[in-house]
Formats: sequence, C-alpha cells, structure tokens
Amino acid sequence: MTSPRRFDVQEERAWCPGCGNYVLLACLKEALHRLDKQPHEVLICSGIGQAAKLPHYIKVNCFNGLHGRSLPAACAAKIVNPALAVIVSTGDGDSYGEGGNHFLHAIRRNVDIAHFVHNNGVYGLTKGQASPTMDLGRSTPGQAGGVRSDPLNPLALAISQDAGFVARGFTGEREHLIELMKAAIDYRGYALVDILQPCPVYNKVNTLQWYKERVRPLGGEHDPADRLAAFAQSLEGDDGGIPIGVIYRKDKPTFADRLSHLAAGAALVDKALDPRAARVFMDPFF
Amino acid sequence: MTSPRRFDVQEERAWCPGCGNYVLLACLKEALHRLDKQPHEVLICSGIGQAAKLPHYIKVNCFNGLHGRSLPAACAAKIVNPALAVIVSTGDGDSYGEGGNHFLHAIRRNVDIAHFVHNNGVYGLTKGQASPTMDLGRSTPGQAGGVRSDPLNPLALAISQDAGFVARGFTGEREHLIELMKAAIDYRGYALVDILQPCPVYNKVNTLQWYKERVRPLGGEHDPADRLAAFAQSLEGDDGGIPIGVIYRKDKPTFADRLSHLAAGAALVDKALDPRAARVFMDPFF
Amino acid sequence: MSDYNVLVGGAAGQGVETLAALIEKAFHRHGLWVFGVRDYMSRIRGGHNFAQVRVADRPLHGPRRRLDAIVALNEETVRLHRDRLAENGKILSDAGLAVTDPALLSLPLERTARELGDPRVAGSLALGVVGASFGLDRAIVEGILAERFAGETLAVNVKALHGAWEWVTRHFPLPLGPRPERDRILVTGTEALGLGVLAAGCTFSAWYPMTPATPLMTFLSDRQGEAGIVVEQAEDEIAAINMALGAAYAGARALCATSGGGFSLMVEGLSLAGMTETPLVIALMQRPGPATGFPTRTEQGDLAFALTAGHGEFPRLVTALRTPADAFRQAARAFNLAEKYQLPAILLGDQFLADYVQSLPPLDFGSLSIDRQLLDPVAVGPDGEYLRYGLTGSGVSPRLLPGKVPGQVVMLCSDEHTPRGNITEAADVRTAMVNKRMGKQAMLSREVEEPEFLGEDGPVLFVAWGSTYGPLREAVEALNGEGHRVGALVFGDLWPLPTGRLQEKAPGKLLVNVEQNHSGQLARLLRQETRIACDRSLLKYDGRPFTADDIIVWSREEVL
Amino acid sequence: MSDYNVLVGGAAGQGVETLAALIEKAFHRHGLWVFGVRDYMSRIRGGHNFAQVRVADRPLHGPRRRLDAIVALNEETVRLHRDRLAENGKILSDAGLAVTDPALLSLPLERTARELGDPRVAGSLALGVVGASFGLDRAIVEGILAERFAGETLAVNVKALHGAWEWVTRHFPLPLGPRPERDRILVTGTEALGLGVLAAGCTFSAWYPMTPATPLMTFLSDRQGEAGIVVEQAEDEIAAINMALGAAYAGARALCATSGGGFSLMVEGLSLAGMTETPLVIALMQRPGPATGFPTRTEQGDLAFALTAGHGEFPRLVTALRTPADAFRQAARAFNLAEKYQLPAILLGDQFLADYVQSLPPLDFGSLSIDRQLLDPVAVGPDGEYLRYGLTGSGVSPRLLPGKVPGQVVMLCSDEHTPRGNITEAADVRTAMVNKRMGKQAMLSREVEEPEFLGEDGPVLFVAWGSTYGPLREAVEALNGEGHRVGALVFGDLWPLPTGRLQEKAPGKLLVNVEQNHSGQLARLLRQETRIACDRSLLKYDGRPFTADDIIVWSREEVL
Ligand SMILES: Cc1ncc(C[n+]2csc(CCOP(=O)(O)OP(=O)(O)O)c2C)c(N)n1
Ligand SMILES: Cc1ncc(C[n+]2csc(CCOP(=O)(O)OP(=O)(O)O)c2C)c(N)n1
Ligand code: SF4
Ligand code: SF4
Ligand SMILES: [Mg+2]
Ligand SMILES: [Mg+2]
Repeated sequence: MTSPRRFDVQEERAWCPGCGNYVLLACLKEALHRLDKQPHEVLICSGIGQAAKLPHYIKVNCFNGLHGRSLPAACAAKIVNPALAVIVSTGDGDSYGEGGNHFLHAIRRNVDIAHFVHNNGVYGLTKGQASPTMDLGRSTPGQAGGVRSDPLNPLALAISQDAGFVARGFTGEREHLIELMKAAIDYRGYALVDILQPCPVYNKVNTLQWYKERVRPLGGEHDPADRLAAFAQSLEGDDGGIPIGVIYRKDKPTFADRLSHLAAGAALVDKALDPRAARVFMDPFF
Repeated sequence: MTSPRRFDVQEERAWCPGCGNYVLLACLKEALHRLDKQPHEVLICSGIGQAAKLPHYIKVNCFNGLHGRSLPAACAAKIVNPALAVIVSTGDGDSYGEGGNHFLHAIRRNVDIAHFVHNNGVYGLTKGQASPTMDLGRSTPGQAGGVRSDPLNPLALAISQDAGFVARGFTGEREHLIELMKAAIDYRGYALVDILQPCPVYNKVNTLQWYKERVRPLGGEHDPADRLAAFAQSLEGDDGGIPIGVIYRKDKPTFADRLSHLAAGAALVDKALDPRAARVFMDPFF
Repeated sequence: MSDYNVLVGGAAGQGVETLAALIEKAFHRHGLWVFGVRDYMSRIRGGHNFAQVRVADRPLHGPRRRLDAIVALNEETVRLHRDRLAENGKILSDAGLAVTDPALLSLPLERTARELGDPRVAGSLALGVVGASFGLDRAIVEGILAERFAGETLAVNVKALHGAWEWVTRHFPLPLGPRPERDRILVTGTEALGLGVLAAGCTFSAWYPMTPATPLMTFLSDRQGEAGIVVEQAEDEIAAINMALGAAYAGARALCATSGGGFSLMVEGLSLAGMTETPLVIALMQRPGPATGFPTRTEQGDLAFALTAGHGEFPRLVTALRTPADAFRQAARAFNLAEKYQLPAILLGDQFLADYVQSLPPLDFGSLSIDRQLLDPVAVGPDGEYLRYGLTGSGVSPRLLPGKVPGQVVMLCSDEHTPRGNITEAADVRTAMVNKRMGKQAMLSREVEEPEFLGEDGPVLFVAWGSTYGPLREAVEALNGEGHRVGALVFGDLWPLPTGRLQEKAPGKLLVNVEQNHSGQLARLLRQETRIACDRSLLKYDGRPFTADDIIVWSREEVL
Repeated sequence: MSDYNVLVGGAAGQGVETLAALIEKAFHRHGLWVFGVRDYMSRIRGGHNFAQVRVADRPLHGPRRRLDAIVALNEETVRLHRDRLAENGKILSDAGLAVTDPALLSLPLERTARELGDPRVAGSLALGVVGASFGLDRAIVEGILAERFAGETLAVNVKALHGAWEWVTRHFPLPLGPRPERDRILVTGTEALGLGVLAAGCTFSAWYPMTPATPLMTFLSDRQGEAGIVVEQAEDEIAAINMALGAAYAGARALCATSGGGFSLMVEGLSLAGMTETPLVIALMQRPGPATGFPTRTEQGDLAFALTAGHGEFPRLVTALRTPADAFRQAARAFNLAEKYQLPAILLGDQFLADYVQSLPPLDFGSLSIDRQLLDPVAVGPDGEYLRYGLTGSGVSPRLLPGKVPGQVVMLCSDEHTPRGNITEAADVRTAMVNKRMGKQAMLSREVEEPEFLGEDGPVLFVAWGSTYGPLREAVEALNGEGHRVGALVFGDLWPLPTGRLQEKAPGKLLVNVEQNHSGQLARLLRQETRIACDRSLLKYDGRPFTADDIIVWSREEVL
C-alpha cells in the first residue's frame, strides 16, 4: 500500500475524545509513510500510560513494556537488529518521571532511535496527577495544595548532555510535527522530540488553545548547531513564546559506530550460534 | 570541643593510601567545624561505594543506605526534622549512575540539603568500571574496548534544571573546597558540589597531577547569577581549563517554603500523635 | 426491604461513579446497609464501567450476582447485564437510548437535562428516579446533593431531582423504616484504611501513582493540610520507599502505598528496612499481574511474593486486610508493631477491598493507641555511647532519633554492622546480628493473631485470606442457613503465620482454599508452615471478585 | 602427594590473588587436582585477604580447614591463620616481617625484589619458593609466567623465579608424577559459567557492576570482540533487565547477571518477562544480605526470594549451580529452556561458587546443542496474521522475530492481552492466558532434573542445593569411608521442584538440610511441595563457605 493506511489496525482506541494523542498518532503514520517504511520494518516501544497505548493503534512491531522502561528496551532492540527503525512513543511521566534515569543515559549512549514524548503535563491514565513537566503550584488529585517541585525542562536537559537532536513539536501544528518526526527518525543517533499534547480531561490550563496562543516555530534566525543559543531557546517559556522545531542538532558517532568490535553491518540477530565455536575460549584454562 | 577533632571517630578507614577521599573527609570536618556544628546536629547520608563509606569515619548521624538511593532518604529526613543539617556525601556512580533519577528530581524538589559527589570517574569499590563521568573510549574492567557512552556533565545538567547552587571542587585545593562545602551547607535549598577526587588505583588518567595542571578557580569575572554564562562554564573542559568554584547560584523557595500547609517551624518529628485527633476525618462518611 | 441490588452502568466519563456514590449515600442515610462494588476499565473515557449497589436491612459483606434494577447510561449496559436481572427487575434508562425491553422504564433524562440547560444533571435526574422508585425521603437525598454541590449547580441539580421525583410513579413500593440517627458510616476499604493511617499518626508518606493504591494516597494528600502531615509524590517507587525510610529514621511514622509493579521496585528498599531495622508500613494493594496485567481489577496474586520479597533474610509482618473495618484497625496495629520490632510491615489489600463501599458502625478511634517504643533521650547520657544496634537482653535494640541528644549520633547501616552501626566483616558479629534480626521474627510470631473463624464446625472447612472474607462470610452464612455445617478460617496475619487455630480446626475436615489467584498461594503457605494440605481449591483469577453465589454454587456442586 | 593445603594471605592490594592464581596454575599444570578459594574484604587496599590453594592427586570438591603451608605477605596473616597450621606445616614469609615462629621459613623476598629493581616481582619470588619447595618443574612454572607477562616484565619475573628456586632447599620433597598432557582445565565457577554462556550463543548481555556477579560480566566483556557479541554496562539494574528483554524480543539470546540487591531491582522486569513470554536468563550470584550485607562473601539466602520474585503469577525455571562443570552445562540448558517455554530462567550461584577454582576435565562443548524453537518465517504467510500469543494446541505460542516477515508484526504486551498481543480486559481471555502461561510451568515440571544422589543409602540423608555440593560430597565420601552409611540429595533444579527422587529416598531416614542460610529455605520448599519435613538442620550464615570438616564434625556430634 502506498498510503499511510497501511499502518491502520482495527483496534478500539481507549483515548478520550479531543485528546492530542489522536493527532500525534496520525502524524506518526504519515511520517512513516513519507519515509517509505513498511510495518515490519518499524518497532515502536512504549511504557504504560495513555500515550503508551499508541503502538496498539498502528500496525508496526510493538514492545509495550513497563512504565518508564521503554528506552532501555528500545536501545537494545536496535543494537540487536539495526534494520529496525526504532521509535519510543510514550508519556511524559513515563519518560521523565519513572524513566528519568534512562532518559539521561540514553542520551549518553546515543543509540539510533527516535524518542517521542507525549507531554501533557499530567499522568493521564492514573487520573491526573502532576507529571514532572507540570507547573509549580498547580493543584491536582494527589498534589492537594499544589505541585511543590519545579517543572523539569527536558530540552534543556538534553542539550546540557549534548544530545544530537533536540526538538519540540505540538499536536496543534500537524505538518510541522510530521516533518519533525521524519527528521528525528532519519537522524542517526538518539533524537528527542518533546511533543506538546493537550489533555482536555486533566490538564485544564495547557489546552490546545493555550498552546496555540504561545507556540512560535523556530525560523531561520535560529542556528540549531549553536549549543548556547539552543540552550537559551530551551529556557524560553510562556512569555517569549514557546519555541517549536529543531532546537539543537549535531552529528556525532552513534553507539553502533562505537561498537568497533562488531563488523560493520553484522547484526547480532543474524549471528549463527554454535556451541563448538566457543571452545576456543577454554584454551587459556588448560 | 572547639576543634574539628570533635568529629573524629575511631574507625579504620577502608580507603587506599593516597586516595582523595581522605582530603575530602578532612575538608568536610573542617567545614562543619567552621560552621560551628555539633555532631548530633548533622546527618550525612550516603549510598554504597568507597566514597559512601565516609559517614563511618566522622562522628555525625549517618544514614548509609542503598547504592544510588541516598538523595531521597536525605530529602525526607530533612523534611521530617529541619533542625538537622543534611549532607549527602557519596560517589559519582552512586549519584549519577544508579541514582540518576533522584539527582534529577532532587533538583526539582529543592529540599535544603548539600550534595557532595566524590567524582573519581570510576566505580571504585567494584574495582574500576567506568562511572558515568568517565571519558569516552577509556578501557576499564567491564568496558573492554572502551567506554561507548559520552560522559555525563552533572554541572550542566544541574544548571539546565535551574538548581540554585552548582559548584565544582577539587581535593587538590583544600581551602577552596572547605569554603565551597561551607557555602553549600549554608545555602538554603539543594546545593550540588561535584568534587574532583583522584582515585590513584583505578583512574590512572585523571590523577591529582593531571587535575592540578588543569583546574582553574573561577574569579570575579564570572557572574554566578548569569545562567547562560554558568552553562557555558559548565561545558568548559580540558582545553580551556576545568573551572572550580561556584558556577551558578540563585536564591529560590525551598521545599519547606512551599509546604505552606505546615505551620512555619513545626517539625514533623515533634508532632504529638493521638488517634482521637483523627476522628474528625470520619465525619463526612456518616 | 430484604436485599436489593442495583447496577449503574455506562462508559468511562459518563458519571457512573458519581451516580452510584449518590445512590449509595441515599440508601445509607436511610439507615439501610449498603455494599457497593466498582468495575472499571483502565481508560478515562469510553469503554464500559459499572457499579453495583446492594442494599439491605442487615449488614452486607459482598456483592451479589442477581440484579433487581439496572440504571443504564448507555445501551451496552443493558446488553451486558440483562441476563442477570431478576424476573420482576426493572431497567431504568434514558428515552433516547435504543433499548426495547419489557422491563424497561424509559425516562426522559437527557431531554429534561437539556431543558434544564445543563447536561450534567442527568445524574441527579437518575438519582431522583431511583430515590422515588425506592420510596426514599427526598429531604435526605437533597441533603446529599447539598454536600456535593453548591450555589447554581446545587440549585439546578435539586430542580432535576424534584422533577424526576414527581415524574416517577413508585415502582418498588418499599416500606422504609424510620430514619435512624447518623450512627453508621459508609466507607470504601481505602477510606477506612486511610482513616486508620491517620489515626496511627502517620506523618510522612511517599508514593508514586499506581492503581489501586492511588485512592489511598489521594485520600491522605487531600487531608495533608488539615492533618499537618506530608504526602509526597516521588519520581518513582524507589525514591518513595527510600524517602519513607529516611523519614522513619528521622522520626516520622512513614507509609508507602503501591501495587504489585511498584512493590517490585520497592523490594530492595524493603530489604534495607530489614537490615537497618527501620520501621515502615507498606500498603500493597494487589491487582492482577504479572507486569501491568489488569490495572483496575482485583487479584490476590502477590502473597507468596510479599512473604519473601527482598534479597536476604529479615523479619517482617505480612497482614492481609479483610474488610474496611479490619483495614482501619490493622493499619494502626501495623504502625505499632513496625516500631515495636523495628521492621517493615506489609498490609496486603487488593482492588476489591480498596474500592468497595460498605455501611459500617463508626470506627472506634478511642480503641487505638500509639506505641512507639522509642528510647527516652534522657536515658542516653553523653558519656555512654549510644549503640543503634546494641545487642541487648530484650532482643530489640534501643531506638533513638537522630539530633535529639547532644553528643550522641545515630548510625544506620546497610552493610552488616557492629552494635554501633559501623561496617564489619567479622563472622561472629554477623552471626550475632542475623540471630538478633531473625529473633524478632520469633518474638513477633508470639503476638500474631489467629484467623477468624466463621460458621460452624462441620465436615467442610474453607480457608481464605484478606478480602475474600466478605463473600465467604455471606456464603458460609447462607450455607449454614441451608443446614450445611461448614466453617471458614480467614487469615489476616499471614507472616509470621499463626498456626494454632488451623491445627485445632483442620483435623478430619475437608479443607478447601478459596483464593483469588491461580496457584493457591495460601494453601502453599499452610503446607510449608504446618504440612496441612488443602483437599480442594476454589480459585478465581479473571480479575473480578468472588460473590457469595460463586462460592455457594461451587460448594453445592463440588464438596457438599 | 595426598592432599596439601596452602594459604596465601596479605592485605588488599598486596597481590594475594595473583600469587594464588600462579601457584594454582603451577600445581594444575603438573597434573595435580587443584581447588582454590578466596576470602576477600570489601575494600581495595588494606584489610585482610587470603586465598587457600588445595592440591591433591585426586579430584577435589571443596576447601579444607587444616593448612600445610602459609605464605604470609604480612604479619596479620600469620596471626589469623597460625592455629590452623598442621603440625609439620611451614610458614613462608619475608625476612622483613616481624614473625617469629618455629615453623617459619624466612625468605629475603622484598630485599631480593628491591635488588632486582622491581618490588612487584615479590610474587614471582614467592612463586619460585613454593614451586621449588614442592618440587615442581621449573619450565612449567616459567611457562605460566610467560602467559601472564611479556617483554621486560617477564624477564625480571623469570629472573626472580630462578633466584628463588635456587635459594630454596627442598622443604617438602614431593614425588610428583609424570607431567601429563594438558588434558585438564583449571577454572572458577565464574569462568565455567561464562564458557557455558558463550557456548549457548548468548549474544547480548546487560549488567550493572555488583559483586560477586561482576567477574562473570568482566569475563564476557573481555571476550566481546572475539565472540562478536555485545556486553553493555547499563546505568542501573532496571535498565539492564529491560535492555535484555528488548534484546531478547529482537532475537538475541540475552543474559543479565547480578547479586541480591540488583536482582531486587530487576524483579519488575522479571515479571514483565513472565507476562510477555520473553526468554531471558538471569544469573543471580548470591551474597549475604539483606541490603548491602557482606559484599564479598557467600550465602544461599535468596532461594525463597527467587522462587516467587516479581509480582503476579508466572512460570519460571530456577536452577542452582552446584559446581563449575554444572554451571557450564546449566547455562547452556537454561538458554534452551528459556526459549523453548518462553520464560525467564534464573541460575542461582553464589560467591563461593563464583570464585573458587577447580581442576576439571575439559568442558564438553560438543555435547551442547542450541535449540531456539523459533517460528520459521516461511510458515507465516503475509495473509494469515501472526498471533504472538496464539492459543495453540502445543501450549506454547509460536515465536517470531520482529522485522523478519514482510507484512507481519510482532506485538509484545505488558497488559493482559489478546492472542494478537493487544490490551484486553475480557475475563475469559484473561483466564485463558493465565492458564496458558501457567500451563508452561506444568510442561516444564515434566523435564526438570532430579537432584543428584551422593553416597550410600542409610539412616541419614542430607538434602542440599547449589554450591554446598562440593563440601557435602567430600563429607559424605569421608563419612562413607569411615563406615557411616549416609547419603545426600543435592538439588540443581529447584523450580519447578523435582520431587520423585526425594519421595523415593526420604522415607525412614533422618533428613538433614545443609544450607548456607538462616531459615532453611530448601527445607521450607520441600515441605511446601512434598510435605516431607527435615528432622535436623545444619545452617551456616556467617558469610564463609562450608568445609567438609564442618559437616563431618557436626554430623559426628549430632546425627551419627
Ligand atoms: C511501576 C509502575 N508504577 C506506576 C504505574 C502506574 N501508572 C500507569 S500509567 C502512569 C502514568 C502515566 O503518565 P504518562 O506517562 O504521562 O502518560 P499519560 O497517561 O499521561 O499519557 C502510572 C503512574 C505503573 N504502571 N507501573
Ligand atoms: C543495587 C546495587 N547495585 C550495585 C551495587 C554494587 N556497587 C557497590 S559500590 C558500586 C559503585 C561505586 O561507585 P561510586 O559510587 O562511584 O563510588 P566509589 O567506589 O567510586 O567511591 C557498585 C556498583 C550495589 N551495592 N547495589
Ligand atoms: S486522559 Fe488526557 S491524555 Fe489521556 S486520553 Fe484522555 S485526554 Fe488524552
Ligand atoms: S579505589 Fe580509588 S577511590 Fe576507592 S579508596 Fe581506593 S583510591 Fe580511593
Ligand atoms: Mg502524561
Ligand atoms: Mg566513583
């Protein structure tokens, strides 16, 4: 099939009406389509949450693992079978809360995967507690009296650790999001796209409209190769407008490039296994 | 006692001769002394590792918990008893590897603690594997063929998340380190001091001498209130010299300041407990 | 009125929960005994959710299969539950729905709501219909609305209620008794547990959201201001338990609550609690596993795990919560025992218990006491060095809080340690410390509570634990009523396992374990500790709770 | 030569390990059978470390208490171990040490080293002394140095060896037999296990450093280039197991190795393996707990935990490693069973087994086979949709690797799922999936291996598991030699528990469980699964391994 419909599956979507996840899913299918991918060539990994249900609604390979733990699984799958286009598409609680340590170290490891974070500011599936990106002071079920921690800034964090592709998308800007997704999947190395995804049920402040009034696509005046400029952009918030687009971009060796001991092109998944081949390792013990 | 010797304990130190940990310990005692602290007023939390043995060698309260998990314990202890001066003194593997997620979120939570990271680039106690701060490409026991991940930059990370006190110390600069420690303990909120601590046994590259040739105390020309400048400094490495001192500093409300529902000064540890006082919470259920 | 069972069903987001809660409270306030269960899907909108509200003039302990009325907020509700409707049962649903059924009482709910200008009052309309149908006192029902809504919203809801009330002819003429004083409460297991936690003086609690433990923490969080405590949402469960341990070390009574997956992440911390002899209470609210399993449903699948979770050997208390009232009492007791023996206590609940709602006599706060067993600071002079892990005659080392005695420091140590709390590698110290820690297990085993015996001594003895208490109690009572001499032992304390009553009751009987899991984990434990084997097993692991009917039918077919 | 036992002791960092390893290899290359154990502290420098090298002309299975020689690198070594020295035993130590002892053979090691201009050759000097003392062949010993050193370093070490050799008069005139061919290997448990892992075709392994699992991963890491595999140090154990699962899903044979604390962090992932039916092998190398415990010592404290670790119910294989040769074979078998039944397999080792070194016949790589049970891609046409969790007659769903068949996708799901692998909440699907998963447990129980029987049928039967095999075997042989009719059953497979041989052997015997833990975890498991109870227990939990002597002495006093 040559339309994005080759990625369709018959599966009822457990998302609320009006949820940004629908748009995100549609954009992802379109991006894969434009990249000419076939279902069996793509692997989407996710954790647990509303966002994390995404791979159930698209026909590709799916590793729907534990809450917070999709990044390590995704990196390993890519290492074992480099032919797969590996994408992590999961929630902000998943990526930055429970999975924060893996986020940090996935940047360092630089495996060639794309990481799409559905940033809705809340834990949707567990009914609206604050996610790490929610603003200080907002009351939620679970944070009576208001959030007491500063919001996490994932883009600034990624830039601080020199991630090679750091971007922000918005479900209210479809074409822009599709192209971001394409670029992230195409990028060789770990690519982060934090996606502003309104949750009309639990996040009554950061609505589609609220974002529409604030987002500001980065134009030619921004040089994504300039790390300090990128860092400054990543700190921009409500006042100066919320920048969307590729904030930082840099080419660097991937994990596979650094795996010098594996012959280029040799995939672990295709390795022939033979116990006798290991006999040589016994030699030094005689 | 009015000398730092009031913090001495009779306990054989399980550190190697020439290890930077000895200096770090001595500086910590001196800093506490200069701050006029008494042993019972101080709590040192640590995880597991060579660095993490520190609280056994100083007479203060000690929470020597799990590898990687000292930050949450320290934050909670401070919340429960604000009268304690709470310090985390532990390894780089502990703080940035196993404990990376807590590092990230301790910044957001901004409990009034000081975090001293013994940064030796290795996992000392487990015999020399790379810690997250070790350079790319270095071979270690466990990373045959060399480290394949970029080093973590803890200071850049802390600045990216707007930690209020971000500093680097060096065991080769004692007086400087003592004053940094003092300032960090005095700071109201989460204070990070990443301390360059040579490990003569397992880190043969980043030796005392190596650092001595490279560190560069930050002088008056650096404005620690300037976040972008601080970020730029945190990226400085071997070439431009390794800056030590307070890189970023900002006053902000602490966790306790945000605990508006607890009467100022009321310590949870001193709360009188009475089952009957809770009876009122049953009223709505009649 | 003997025993009515009303189902309210609809899609997630349609207000099933609100309506069911209103109906429950309305019956409850009439002096009837209520028992309500929830069946929710793991999603926020759509799908199919339902609640069953059972009402009777005597205390109720479990859900029932047969329905007397269905309040259908969508067609699917009728389709899915019609077969359970009693012969002269009624279906109440909106006239706009495509339902045709002889039992149907079609109501213009949506239309009226639109006329009233607020679609959200459909719930109050339905409440009015139910209230009027059951002959309730309108003033009481109005009062309940007034507790939930205010101002404009209240006014329009009351208007809806009135409208519905007038519209309805009385379909179930129920001779309701006099309205009693408010001498009974209506609570979920979560709420009773939360009240127990507050009564126990828990001052610090850390958590990470996870169904079905979330409601407990929301309950506590909502009250943190009034109670003057801290409830902190952590970045993950590992942080949560290590925070709780830091807080307990510093002197708080600390709690963690989670479900199986989160508990898995906590078990290293549990081991730390064991090694460092730090008191801690963990509420483990079970749901079907493994992994993510069925997030919103029920199971008793984590008993075996809880018994030995965490590496190495250390003492612990494992207590299953049987009923809301039991949860209240056990919470308070767990905090006391955790501090008395300086060990972790695990309260085993599950989604069924957490979410069901039951009418109860008020909880007795006066019967609880707080027993911290802390060392009196004046007992430690600045001369004698305080030894956190001192080997004393009592078998429990004295516990002092850090910062409370000048000159004294409190050492907590994760490695094997000396009496002072410093790292050691000595074989003899190790042996003494293991003996001390495990000795506390032996001490604790002398004060665990025997299982509750229900019913009659006879040829069949059921054994069970935790939340199956309610359905099993109803089943045993019904079977006794039919003349079958059956009894049941329902365990609360599970570790250390009390074995006396089982050893006394079991001989000569057919033993049947009734458990909400696949492998019969209680039966295994009984074999392990007593070598008494169950003869038959009634096991259920589809995520839905037992009803008394399930047990009765099975028993009649298999063991009676 | 019948049975010699040499202790090498000193502070951490003094080269105890290197010297002991050289001595071991020297004896080994002479066709003697070697058994070496290590006793290290959890520190890098200082403290007291020692190694015991036992040598005999027959296979050895455990350490011995009595010493025939002590090579002391510091005074403390003599102080700590002198009491174990046999009557005409010898102490070899440097003349510079303050040791006075009739057994002393004082050697100018340090001085000579200084003269040779390299203090690090003291080890080779000591090796020369030992080699000469025991009448070894100098060419063989030199060859061993040549395997370890090169160039200048080799030259100075050889010079040292020669010097020492000449200096020493022969104190133990040992008629060593002819030098056999190199037909035997000398390996630690770790090395044998590592060879098994490589032979099994493990292609991906993720870990986080933790004693005593670290040596295994270092072993694999050091060979990753030559073997063409990936060994990745993760940020934490949670990442490690989730990486391993991602790798296994994608088609690798994946391994994790850790100790108790790290395993605690992995158990949520273990549960995920169970739910998603992903094959995985975990080497759990035990050390004394709880919490950090004794990082460098041994215990069998995690059996009960391993049996039920992880929330929810799922099948697993738990196999204890008894000897290095067993570790080799079991590793290969675990990978096959994990893939055959699509479940996690836990290999239970411990520090004793991981670190002891033993002479063995070569491992038989030819006897191993690799059995992946993957679905042939051509069997899945693009028309029929591949169902990852299909309910087939075989009881095991067909496993396909992702990306291998155009048009087909492979769904892995942590929630309860449909045959395709999508989230479901249906009660009947749940029941079917639980039955399928747990059914694999039943299938597996039909191919577990019965415990090995040692010794003779008689009034006393020991039961044990894992690494106590060696000491127990020596004890049983010795007691049999003394005319005591005792036997032992040593379990490898523990879950599902094979019960046949126990049920056959136990009746009428005094059953004694010999375990390296406090609570007798095997005895509990046997009661649980068979209701057979042990009559007596020999338990040790001070972190040091059993010797045959311990078991013999206790048996003589208590049960013979
Ligand atoms: C170990 C563990 N802890 C907690 C949970 C419960 N849980 C499920 S989803 C979720 C939060 C989801 O939030 P997010 O990742 O932001 O996704 P969203 O629902 O907002 O799309 C949590 C806490 C879990 N499944 N596993
Ligand atoms: C959960 C867990 N994983 C692993 C270990 C093993 N371990 C002990 S110390 C250590 C590394 C210590 O490195 P670092 O924190 O840098 O301290 P250093 O020894 O270098 O001072 C590790 C991995 C452990 N104790 N617990
Ligand atoms: S809860 Fe929010 S994020 Fe989740 S599906 Fe509904 S609208 Fe979307
Ligand atoms: S191993 Fe390194 S860091 Fe650890 S004590 Fe020795 S020198 Fe210091
Ligand atoms: Mg979210
Ligand atoms: Mg370190």
